[in-house]
This record gives sequence, structure tokens and C-alpha cells, in this order.
Amino acid sequence: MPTTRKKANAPAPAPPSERDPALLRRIYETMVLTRAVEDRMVAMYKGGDLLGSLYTGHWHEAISVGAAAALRPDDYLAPIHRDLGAHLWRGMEPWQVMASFMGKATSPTGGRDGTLHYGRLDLNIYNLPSHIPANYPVAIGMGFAAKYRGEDRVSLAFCGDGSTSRADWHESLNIASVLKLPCVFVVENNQFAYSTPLQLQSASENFAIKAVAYGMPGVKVDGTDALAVYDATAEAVARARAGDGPSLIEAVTMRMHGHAEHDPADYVPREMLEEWSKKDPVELFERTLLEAGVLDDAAVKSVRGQARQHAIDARKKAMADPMPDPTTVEVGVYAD
Amino acid sequence: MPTTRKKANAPAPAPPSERDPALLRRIYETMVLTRAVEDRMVAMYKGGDLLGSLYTGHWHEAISVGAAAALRPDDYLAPIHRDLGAHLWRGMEPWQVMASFMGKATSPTGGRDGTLHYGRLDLNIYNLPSHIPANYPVAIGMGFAAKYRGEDRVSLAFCGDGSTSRADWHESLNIASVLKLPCVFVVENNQFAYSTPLQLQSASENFAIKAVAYGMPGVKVDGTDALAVYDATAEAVARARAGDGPSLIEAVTMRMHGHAEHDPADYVPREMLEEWSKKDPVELFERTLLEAGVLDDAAVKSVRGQARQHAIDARKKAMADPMPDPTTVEVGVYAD
Amino acid sequence: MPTDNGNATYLDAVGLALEHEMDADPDVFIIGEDVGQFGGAFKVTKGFLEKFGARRVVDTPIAETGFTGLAAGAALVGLRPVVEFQFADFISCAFDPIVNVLARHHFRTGDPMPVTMRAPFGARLRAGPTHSQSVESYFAHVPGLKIVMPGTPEDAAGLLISSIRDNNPVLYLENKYLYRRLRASGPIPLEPIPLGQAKVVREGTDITLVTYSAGVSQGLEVAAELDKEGVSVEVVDLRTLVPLDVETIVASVKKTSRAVVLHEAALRMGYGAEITAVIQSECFWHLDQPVARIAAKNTPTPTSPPLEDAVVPQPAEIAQVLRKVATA
Amino acid sequence: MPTDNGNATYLDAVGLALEHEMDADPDVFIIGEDVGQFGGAFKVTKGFLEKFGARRVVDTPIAETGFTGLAAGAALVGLRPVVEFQFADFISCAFDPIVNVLARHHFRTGDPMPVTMRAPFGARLRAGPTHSQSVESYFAHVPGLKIVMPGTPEDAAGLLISSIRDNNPVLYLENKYLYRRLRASGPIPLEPIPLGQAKVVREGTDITLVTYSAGVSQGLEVAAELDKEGVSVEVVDLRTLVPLDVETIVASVKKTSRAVVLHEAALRMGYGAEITAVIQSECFWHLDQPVARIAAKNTPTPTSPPLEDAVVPQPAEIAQVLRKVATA
Ligand SMILES: Cc1ncc(C[n+]2csc(CCOP(=O)(O)OP(=O)(O)O)c2C)c(N)n1
Ligand SMILES: Cc1ncc(C[n+]2csc(CCOP(=O)(O)OP(=O)(O)O)c2C)c(N)n1
Ligand SMILES: [Mg+2]
Ligand SMILES: [Mg+2]
Repeated sequence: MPTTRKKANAPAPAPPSERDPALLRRIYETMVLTRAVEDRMVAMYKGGDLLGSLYTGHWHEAISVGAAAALRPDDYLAPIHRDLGAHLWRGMEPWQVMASFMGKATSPTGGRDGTLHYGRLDLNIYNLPSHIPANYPVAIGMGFAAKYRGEDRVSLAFCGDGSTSRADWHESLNIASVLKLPCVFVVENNQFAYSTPLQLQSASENFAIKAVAYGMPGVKVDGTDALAVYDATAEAVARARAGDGPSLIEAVTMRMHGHAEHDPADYVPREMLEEWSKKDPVELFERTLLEAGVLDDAAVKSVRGQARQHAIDARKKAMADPMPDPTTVEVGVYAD
Repeated sequence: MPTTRKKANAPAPAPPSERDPALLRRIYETMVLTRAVEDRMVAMYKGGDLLGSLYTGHWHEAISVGAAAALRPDDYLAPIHRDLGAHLWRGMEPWQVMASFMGKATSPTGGRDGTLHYGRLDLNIYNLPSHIPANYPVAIGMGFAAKYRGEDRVSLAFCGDGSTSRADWHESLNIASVLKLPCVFVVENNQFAYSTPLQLQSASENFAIKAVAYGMPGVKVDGTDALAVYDATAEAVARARAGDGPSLIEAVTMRMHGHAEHDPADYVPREMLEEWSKKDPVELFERTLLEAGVLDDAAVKSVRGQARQHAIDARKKAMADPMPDPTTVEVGVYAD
Repeated sequence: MPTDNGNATYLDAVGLALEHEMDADPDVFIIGEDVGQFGGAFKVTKGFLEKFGARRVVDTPIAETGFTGLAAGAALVGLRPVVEFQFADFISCAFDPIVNVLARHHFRTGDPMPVTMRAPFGARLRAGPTHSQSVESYFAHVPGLKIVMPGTPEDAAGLLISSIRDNNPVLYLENKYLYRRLRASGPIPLEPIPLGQAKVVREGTDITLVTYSAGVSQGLEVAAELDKEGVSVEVVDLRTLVPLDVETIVASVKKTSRAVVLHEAALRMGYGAEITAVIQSECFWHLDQPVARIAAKNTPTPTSPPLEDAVVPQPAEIAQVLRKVATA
Repeated sequence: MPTDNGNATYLDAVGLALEHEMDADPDVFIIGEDVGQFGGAFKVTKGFLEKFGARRVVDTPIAETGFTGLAAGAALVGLRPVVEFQFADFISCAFDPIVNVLARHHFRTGDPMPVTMRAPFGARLRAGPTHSQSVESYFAHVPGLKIVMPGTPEDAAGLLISSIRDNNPVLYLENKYLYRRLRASGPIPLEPIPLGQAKVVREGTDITLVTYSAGVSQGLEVAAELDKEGVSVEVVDLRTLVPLDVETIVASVKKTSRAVVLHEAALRMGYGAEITAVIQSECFWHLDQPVARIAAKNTPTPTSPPLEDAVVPQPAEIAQVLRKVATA
């Protein structure tokens, strides 16, 4: 199986101590902020601040931040509803995300769309519709444009395990590989698709191995390990930039909350949650950096404190922001 | 790569001399008839007898007949535009096929549909629309019904190499494998999809290997060898009947005519056609049976003669048949 | 399982009818995403897995094209699939098999195609542009499909029973805003209600309101208000869009001489266009005023409350249009 | 490459306009099945690969969902993709991205989405139920999409240029029956023709025929015949269905007081429904007769000539309806 072979051949990853501490710090800070903002939004959901339901990415932080960190700011990103971390890495403001879940005029869509639909093209991020994984064909199109223009930009698309069953996923990987597009496809395997467990979703050995059907490399990594995700993405990105075509990455984690906050998820075996609760990506990375001496307890304390305060301030602003003006709702159905 | 491994482990196929001569004879006769009918229809196309274009299956005879022969009459079949042989094996009358290409009232659809759309459900054959491979989801549905009812019927679907790029193909193989449906998927790799060569269609090593993405066995066979196709299909059918789920078979051949008769196919390298012209599946199988003593020259002569006459008589009848009555065209849009 | 306590919701009614048909016919099964253990996104099939087992309550991968085509194949060989789309918005992913496989097959071949497609649709839940669509107009042009859109719990049950027993592909659209807001008065009769029969749900003399789905309860409330002003509104609930009960519409409009069509879908090429075209052709000489259409604005459905409320028809607008046309 | 010899066909006109825009703007590219070496199923892009290279003339695998979404992504970051569907029937496989990605994106985000989708559609070629569809009604309800359906070689060129330059997703539907049957009189002006402007292609006084695409030449022929009988028909060519040029339609109908709508698509929820609804609402007090709709029967398009001819509108039927409405 190419995927295991591939992993076997891969060089041992550089120890944290030998990596750029500024980068490690920024990855850590973004993961902490992601967690703080989502925890705050869960409270807001329970408190009735939000319009509809809330999708969170608990235990996806190492994937969304680790992968985004391996890209350049001008690379294209097509995240999903678990990837707040990738948005924050790119500079999305937490209050904008909250404003989106509240339908405020200040949300990136001005309240026309809402909830998880807040991607900002000015940050080279695609704002996806509900249909999954509609961001896949769009992502290969952004990669196509980069290649068309002779730029060395790369396009990275996330999706979930369940999304691999769909038309968009298959047709996108096939086209991208045939046209050798500079794309990276990341499957966030969090064990469930809404209530559907893996064995009702796919009969393949894993998701990485599906790369064989498209003649591209596929690799499976620990999605709770930010550096493992970073390294796998960096390798795939280098390949894409060099003009060698797309790669598939399966990052394995667990969906620790319901599909969305309205979902008690009692279909998830309790033992499974207990097992995975020991693998909190934020804590794991924090420990790694403490052990590597990149962080000390004081630094951890201040990062966590700042993140908490940032989330509180973001809520204040979002709450205070106005709702949109309905009189212009018919404007802008068509572009000039 | 599982597919080669699989072939390596497979037992050596039984020599023709050790097989049921009646079965071999019937396969041969059906392949010869298929060729005779299609050659006749090519003449009809050139002579202006037909309504639109004509799709033929030259060099697909060993696949369509070999695979169909490995099924029971009550197994479900979902053929495509290269599979006249499968229809004839099931008992479709050549004149009905000609009537379909002429829009006659006597075609299986009464002239409502035409050309290649002549499948008869009374022969457990699905009549597909133009969209490829729309027969794939339908085929898994027929397999689903068999399993639902506890019957040991199998459902077999054909498609071309180009059809593997589409939504229907991916979603069908994935669902069939997850639900362990009694299905056999046959990809007729004839090197082209209309004008599109393989390397612009898929970047995978071959088509059989795509089975890995669905966790099902995949095998690649010589599509010009009727017995190789028969054996691979028989193995897949046995697996499906036993409740062990679907399999994928790639049968390699060449599209010796244009996509349809209107297409001069000057995009096909001449050398390629010359190479493949040496691998006429009908002649190859004829030689095999002569060498095995299953046939002698007299038998060959009479089989070929009868097929020729059958095609001539079929044309006579189809030509003489009436066009449909337009007065009832609005009847039957809805079933009672 | 849903139980009929005498005031079942619209949601309960759908579940009760589905259970009834699965009890009655072993060839009926339900297939879709998360319909099993989870009981469906809106809980219509809650308890079905326990009662009927995984053979007849089939969870699928996320593959709308694939499982809709699967249903077609199963129906062709004698089963009666009921397909659940998690949200009607996602039926777009099955547009191809619905239009080219399910809808055309009987005309092409004479084979029956008994597939019922259930989909929760509609706005007013702040769910935004890709979770709030009214999808009937995507399909109403397609020959071979039937389209059913109940506006009451009683009709939801009776029409689902008929849809499942019908030998054609039926698009059965459930207004998810009504799911827990509408309740039956009394036990739900689990009897088939024939497809293609509209119903005069309120008699009136001044003007005819032709509507369906959520428009029915909405229209009845407004009609009651207008009655106090002395405007007598007759409300016609189409119940089935295809086939369309032209007779009932025409009879009402010939009586009142004025007509307004109401739906939640966007105006342009909403089904109101077809209804209006039919009325003006069949009742031209009886009409005292042009037929008016009340519909959502020609925009996607926005998420934010003030925006969504500005796009989707509100009672005040409905009352105003009815008043204007009735008294002009 | 197509050359303008002074009597270019409808097909040549499409190719000339596409080449013109690819010459003018390096961000314009064509993508689809067999558009390269083969030059497309109908040969619209014959010679394009040689002239523009594989970078801008992109052959794709058979994957309508995928390459339509690809076009959306490329457009979002500044390119101007022209997507070719081999037959309009296959656009059903891209319905989801067209409706949920391309059409809604600008309203949701404010980003432009300049994608032109070319598709050969229509009947009368004995191609049967899944190779002859008129697809405009599948999309006309969808906010955010423009729909262009030229009826002459000149319009085919000018409207394609405008479609490619438009910052919105445009569905540009080519009537394949006209490809080699219609010829321009004189060289084709390669100038943009604004979208959303209908054109009175024949002046008349007794009745207005509102039509588009193949209905234009068909209608003009019939109008010429009726003229001999003393029936003066004004023919309005919509050219663009969305946005709809209501003014031109209304002005004509107010002048003639009678209107007939003609299209090749099936009657129920054909675009004639919307046009009829608009006319009866805008011109109610001017109408001497109800608006009549001439359209295909509500069946799939059959293959066999006698059946297809019975389903698709024929000149005799068109003449008869115009005569009846004009003289009633
Ligand atoms: C085409 C389509 N079908 C169904 C849905 C409803 N839906 C939303 S998310 C989801 C599960 C997605 O699972 P997965 O891809 O694993 O992502 P996860 O939510 O687990 O991160 C489903 C079924 C959808 N959004 N789009
Ligand atoms: C969804 C869809 N897109 C495009 C077409 C047009 N088309 C018909 S056959 C064909 C090529 C099919 O190639 P392949 O699957 O290899 O089968 P082959 O004809 O080579 O046997 C194409 C593109 C179609 N029928 N359906
Ligand atoms: Mg998941
Ligand atoms: Mg092929």
C-alpha cells in the first residue's frame, strides 16, 4: 500500500527544538485562540446569542492550523466548517465569525449568508455553500488559475471523511491529477459524518489509500499532532509548487462535539470520547513546546489569557454590531 | 498492487478442451452474430437506412458476450452502447435493435426512444439514457433489490473507461461496497472516450486498481479473450452470489470504429489500429475453438453463414416495419 | 415511533404515514443519510430502525446521485423506495438521475418507476441561501414527475400514502417550517388522498387565493383577518402541483372573478407563473383584475432575520395584495 | 478556425465570437469534453487547440460537476472561463454547482463570478429523450444566473461576446438545429450586443408573437405567410430570457392587444408561463384575447420522426394559433 510505503520512506521529522520558534509559537497561539473562540461561541449558543446552530472544530485545531501554516498567504484555501483555525491563521477576526453566526451586518457576508459561511476572498479563502464538498471543484479551479498564470501558488482544500463519498470529491481529484494541478486535498477524518460512522461511509482500508485511484500520493497522519500535519502538508505543497501535481492527506482525529451544537450525538460510544479526550491537540502541542523549551509556563499562561480576553472582546463587539438594513436586499444579486 | 497480486494468485484457467463445448459454441455463435449484425448495420448507416448515428462494439464482443455468459438469465444486466453482444445473449432480436436505430414502432420503445436505447426489462436488462454511466446507480439498485428480497441474483453493469471519471461511477462503487451489494462492475477500456485518450481521462496506473478506493477486488483482463473475461466475471459473480460484495473488472480492448459511425476518428494513431487489428476477438476465439477441436471448418462456415443470413433477414423485417402512430404520443408519460 | 395523540404535528403525520405504508407493504423501504439510528435530521424516522431493521431503514454514504439512482433500479424490479433528502437543497445533487432516469423512464419503456422522494424545504428558519430553498420550480417543467406539497398534517399523511402507492416518481416536499408548528385537530386518518385534487379550504366570494404548502395556513390566517374588513377570500389549496387540478382553480376564479397566487418560492418562474398563465387562459372573460402573484423576491434566501423577512412573503403583504385586488 | 465568408452559419458565428474574445482577453479560456484536438462534438472549437494551445483549450475528463466547479474557482480569482457542455442534456450533471455555487456566490459574498456556459440544446434532430432537451426552464427560476438564447447568427456572436464579458454566470444556449441551417447575410459584426434587450424583428399591428432561439426564424416564416392572409404579426425576439426585457414586450402588446408566446420547450412551466404572467399583469387592460402559449407537449422528446413532429411545435400549428388569436 503506497501510503504506508510512503510514510516508511519519509525522513524522521525535525524535533521542535530544531524548528523556527516563532512559527511554532504562532501555530500554538492560533490553536489556543481557535479553542478559546469556539468555547466562547458554545457558551453564546447555549445563551441564545446565535441565530441557528453552531459548528465547532474541537480536536481539529492541529489540522486546520497545521495545514494553513504550511501555506503562503497568497496560496488559496478552501476550508470547511471545522476549520476556524485556518481562517484565524489568515487573519480573520473572531468577531467577524461571531457576527456571521448572529446574522450581523458586520459579518463578511453582511448577514446575507451566515453561520459557517464567512470565508473572505481577500484572504484568499473561498466562502463555501452548504453542499459538501462543493469547495473541492472550486479549489481545483483556483489551482487551475494559478497554473494558467504561471504562478507558483498552491490551492488547499479541506473536507470531512463523509465528503469523500460524493461526486465533487471524485471528479475533483481525478481532474486535478489528470491536469497536474497544484492542489493539496486534506481529508479531516473525525470518525463520523453527522451520525454516520466510517464503516457506513467507506469500505476502503483508509482514506489516504483512495489516492491510488487518482495516481497521486496519499498519506495518513495523526490529526492531533500539529507538526505531523504541518510536515505532511509542507511536503505536498512543495510537490504542488514544483509542478508535480496534487496530493491527498488524511488527517485522523475525532469530532468531540455533536455534528453541530444542537446534536447531543448519543450515537457516539462514550468510551470513544474518553479515549480521544486524552488526545487534545492543543494540550499535546502545548506540552511539546514546553518540553522543547519553546514555551515556558508564563508564556502559556499569557497566551491562554490573551486568547480568552480576545474571545470576550470579540463577543462584545459582535453583540453590539447592528443587524443589516433590509431595504437594499435586492441589490447585488448580479454583479455589475 | 492488489490487482496484479490477485491475478498472480489466480489458478491457471481451464483449457477450452476441458470446458462445456455447448457453452463455448453458444458464446462463439453469439459473438459471430454480434459482429454480423453490426457489420450489417454499418452498411445500413452508410446506405441511409438509419435515423441518426450508429454506435458499434467491434472488438468489444468478447467482453459483452463473455461477461453475459457468466450470468444466469435472472441476473440483472446494465449494458452500454458497446454491448450488443450481451443483449443478443439474453435473447434480444437483431431486428429489434435495427428497428430502434430506425425509430420503428416495433422497436422495444415503440420509437419513443431510439438508437442504442433498446434494453428490455423482460430480459432483466436496463434500458439506459444517454447520460453515462447512469446505468451504474440503477444497477446497484437492482442488486440492492435482489439482496433485499434474499434472492441470490447478481447485477452486472458495464461502462467505458471515460465513465469512470463521473459522479455516478464513484458513488455507485462506494455505496455498493459499503452495503455489500451483489454487483459486478465491468469497465470496457477501449483506449478512448470519444476523442479523449486515457492519459487525459485518468492518472491512475490502470482502471482495475481504482477498486482499492472502494475496498473491493479489482482485476484487469484481456478484453479480446472471451474466456479470460468469462472467468473473471464468473469469479466476481460467485463472490457476489455468496454475499461477499461487489468486484471491479477492467477488460482491455480497442475501439476499432469511430465513437459512432459519423466520427472518422482521425485522432486515433493509425499504428494503434494496425496493432489491434491483429487481435480480433471473434477470430481469436474461433481459432481457439478450432484448435481445441470444439469447432471444425464446416461448423465455422455454417455459423458464419447463418449469422450473415440472420442479419439480412433482420434488416428485411426492420425495414418493412411501420413507423409509430403519433396520435397516442401523449399517452404513457405517467404510469397508472 | 410517532404516536397519534390526537394533535399530531405535521412532522408526526409524515412519520405516521410512512410507518403505515411500511407496515402495509414489505416492498416499501426508506433510504437516505442518517435515517437509521439517528432517525433523520428532523427525526421523521425516529424509531424506524428499531422497528423495521437495517434492511428496510437504510443509512447511506453522502451520495445523493448514487442513492437516488439506486432507488430507481430497486423500483424498476418491484420495490417501492422512499428516498429522504436531508434538506431539499441537496436534491440539486440528484437533479440528473431525477430528470434523466426517474422521470423519463416510463415514457421511454413502459416500465413503472415507483419512487417517492421526500425532502424538507423552505425558508423562515434563518438557515440561509443553501439551506432554505424552495425546489418545486426546478422540477415542475419535467414530464413524468409528480409534485406533492401538503399544507396540513392531515394532507401530509394522506398524500404521502398516495405518493408511495403511486407507480411514478413523486417529489414529496415537506415544509420544514411547519414540522412542529402545525398540529392536527383530532386523529390523523391514515387513508390515501388522491393526487391531483386541489381543495377549497375556505369558501369566499370576493377573491380566490391559490396557494400550497405553508401558504395555506398563512393564507387562512390572513383571510380570517380580511373577513373582519368585509373582504371574503376563497382559499384553494393545490396540495398537488403536478398534476395540477385546473378544474378546481377555474371553478373558484369564475365564481370570484379575482385571483391571487401565493408561494414562498422566488417570483420569477415560481409555480405561480404556470398557475397565472392557466387562469388567464381559462378564466380570461371572467377576470375583473389581472392575476397577482405574491412570492419571495428574486434573490437567494438570506440568513439574517431582517433580510429574510424582507425576501419571504409576510402576512401584511399578503393582506395588502388581497385587499387591493379584491377591492380594485 | 471559423472564417467569415459573408454568410457564416450560426455555428461559425459562435466560433468567431469565441475566438474574438480569446484574442482580446488572455484570461478567457475554453474548457469541456473533446474541445481540443477534436474541436468539440459540433466543431465549434475546431482549430482552437492549434491556435491557442492546450493551456487555453482544455480537454477534461467526463466530469460536468467537476469542471463546472473548476470554472467557478478560476473565475473567482480572475479568469473568464467558457465552459462547453457537449449536449445541454448533460448540464443536469452540473445543476448543483450552477445553482449552489455559481448563481448564489455574488449575492452571498460580493465577489464576481464571470463564467459563461455554452450548451447545444433542442429537438428536431431525432436524437430522443436524453439528447434533445430544452433546459432553460431548469434554470430560469434561479436568482443570480443570466440566460441567453440567440436566434440568429448575428445575435449568437454579439451576445456571446457580452456573455463572456459579463461578471455573472451566464447560461448561453445554442440551438443545435440552427447550427448549420441559419446563415448570416453579410459579415458578422463582432461587437457586443447588450444582454437584457429584446428586439422587434418584424413590425406588425394585429398580434405580437413573443419568442426566442429557433422560434424566431420559425415565427418569421409563419408571419410572412400570415401576412399574405392579411394578418400582421409583430415578432419580438427576447434574445435574453434573464434578465427579461419587459418594456419591449409590453410596448408591443399594448400596440397589438393580442399576444402569443412560442418556444420549443414543453408547455408546463416553460418560460412562456413567466412571459404570459408578466403580460397579463402589465397589459391586462389592453388585451383583447387571453395570451396563448405554443410549446412542445408535456412529454419527453421522442426519437421517431412522426412522434417528435407531433410533440414539437410545427409551422401549421403556429400559424393556426396566431390566426385564431388575431382574428377572434
Ligand atoms: C450534498 C450534501 N448532502 C448532505 C449534506 C448534509 N450534511 C452536512 S454536513 C454532513 C456530514 C459531513 O460529514 P463529514 O464530511 O465527515 O464532515 P464533518 O462534519 O464530520 O467534519 C452532512 C451529511 C450536505 N451538506 N451536502
Ligand atoms: C454525463 C455525460 N457527459 C457526456 C456525454 C457524451 N458522451 C457520450 S459517450 C462519451 C464517451 C464515453 O467514453 P467511454 O465511457 O470510454 O465509453 P466508450 O464510448 O469509449 O465505449 C461521451 C463523452 C454523456 N453521454 N454523458
Ligand atoms: Mg466527519
Ligand atoms: Mg472508452
